[in-house]
Amino acid sequence: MTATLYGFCAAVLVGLGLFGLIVHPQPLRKILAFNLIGGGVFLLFGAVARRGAAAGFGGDPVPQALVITGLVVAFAATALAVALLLRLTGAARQAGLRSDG
Amino acid sequence: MSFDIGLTLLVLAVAAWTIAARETFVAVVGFVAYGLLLAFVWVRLAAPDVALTEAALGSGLTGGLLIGASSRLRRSQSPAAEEAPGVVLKAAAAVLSILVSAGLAAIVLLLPDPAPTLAPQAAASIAATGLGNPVTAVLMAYRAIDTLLEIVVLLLALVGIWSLAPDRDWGRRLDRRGSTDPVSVLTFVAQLLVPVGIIVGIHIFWVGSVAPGGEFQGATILATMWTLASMAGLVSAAAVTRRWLRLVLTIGPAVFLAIGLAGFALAGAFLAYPKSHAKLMILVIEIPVTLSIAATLALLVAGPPERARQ
Amino acid sequence: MSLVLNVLSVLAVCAGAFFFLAGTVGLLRFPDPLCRLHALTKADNIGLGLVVIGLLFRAASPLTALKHVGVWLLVLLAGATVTQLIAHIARPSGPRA
Amino acid sequence: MADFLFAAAGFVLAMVALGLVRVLRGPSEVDRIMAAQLVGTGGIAALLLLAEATGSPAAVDVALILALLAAFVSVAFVTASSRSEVDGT
Repeated sequence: MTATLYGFCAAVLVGLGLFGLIVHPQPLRKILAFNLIGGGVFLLFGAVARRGAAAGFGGDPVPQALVITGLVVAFAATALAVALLLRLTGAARQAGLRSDG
Repeated sequence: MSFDIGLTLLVLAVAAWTIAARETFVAVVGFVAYGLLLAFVWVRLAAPDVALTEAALGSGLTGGLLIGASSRLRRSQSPAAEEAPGVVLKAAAAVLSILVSAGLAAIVLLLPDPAPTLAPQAAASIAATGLGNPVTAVLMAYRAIDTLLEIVVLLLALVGIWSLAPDRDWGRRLDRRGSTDPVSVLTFVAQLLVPVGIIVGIHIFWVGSVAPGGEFQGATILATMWTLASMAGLVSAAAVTRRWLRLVLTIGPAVFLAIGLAGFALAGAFLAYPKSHAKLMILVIEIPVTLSIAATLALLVAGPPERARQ
Repeated sequence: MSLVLNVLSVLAVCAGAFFFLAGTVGLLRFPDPLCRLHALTKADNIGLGLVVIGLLFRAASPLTALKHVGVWLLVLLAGATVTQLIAHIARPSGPRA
Repeated sequence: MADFLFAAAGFVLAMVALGLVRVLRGPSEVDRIMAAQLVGTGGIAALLLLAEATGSPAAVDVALILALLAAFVSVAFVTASSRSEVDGT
């Protein structure tokens, strides 16, 4: 029951993130929205893991381990995206406005 | 149950507001709160290991990264780049998002009832390794190859970030949030927190073999402490060309790979551990891996080397 | 004996919850940022402290108790320093000497 | 007793939700960051209560991490904004 509830939560989160990803013009907001989608997908994994509780564990440890690696990789991807974005705006500023670097 | 319903509504409200907020900074603060609430959700879903990871990453490094980025972008944002999408596009996006959500919700409802589970196999790998924490057993034994590849992915992301540095800045010291801040309270808090944080990080890493915790959580805390120390100007940033830095970054995957290859000789398969020494070998892998992950995460936050901004 | 401990625990947790209520009300109702900072520190330090004390009456092991106290001390440290840092920004002229 | 602790956790979490309104309304960035700090503290208290109510000791570790990192985001905010002052507008 708890798993189903949070499964619904995950479904709505993915929808919200998708909406933000399409609608927002600023790249940083797109990165945030993408992370929201990621959170929803991880939560879906969590719901599935909770349903798979067996062998004396509160949840299936395999999806849980996948989510842990996923969280760290999602962070790395976010950091890469932010670095790209900052470099891009830096280059745009130097090209467009007068350079005061 | 009502607690869970309230928590769900809270998570959704914060997420909606992260999307709807007009200012980027507000959205970033909302996203940090969202990470905190997700840690709650993971506790409720009986996934304490994930809750630890989410708490360490979501309320620490991710928040710092995004706040830094939003404050730098605000100074250099050209208003022309912000054309709002039309009503038609918004409506289409809303319809698409609702369809996707409905589809996922239907999938959640239609999940097979005796839920398929890999827990018995994971339990078997616990027995084989002598570890007490099923998630660590999965990460280090049952699906060790995923973990190895993930660490390589982290390094690749770092290489990607470093490759963004202009040629003239390569080899300079990383411009961390320098010690230009004269407010000495910052130095004080960093001096107190960093040692405590290192102890907590090592503790979380160490209990990972028997209780929730492990190398990712511990490494994230260590990386946050490093970032905090450099934000306060306690440690000076290293140039990315330094040999010791490269060594710390690569020693984890190198040891992991070496022991994995040794598995062919010792136990007959890649990443297989000999039965008698499984726990010891996992520990031998985990220590350098933790150091490497911590260094990689901290450098990911630091970004590409660039000139000091004066 | 355990009844007394339970009662003490309930009292302390209730008092802590009250301080969180007070802090939140202050955060919402007080007129300017520095007043709100004041409300915030009350909630931080006393509310959490009382909750921790309440839970200490029920602590299963010394390590758990130590962790609870550690959590409180860390939050005290963070609250004391961060509010000061933030107050520097909230008041553009900086602190009065 | 567990029910009481559960209810207390829910109450503190509700206070956190109200505090989020301040993050929403602002008006200044300082208000937002401060409210985020309160959200963190309330979250820590709720987690400790939840850990005791449901008997999951790992939640105490989660609270410990949150307490350790409570200062981090605010420090990042302060350094970022003092940097933007140094850089000039």
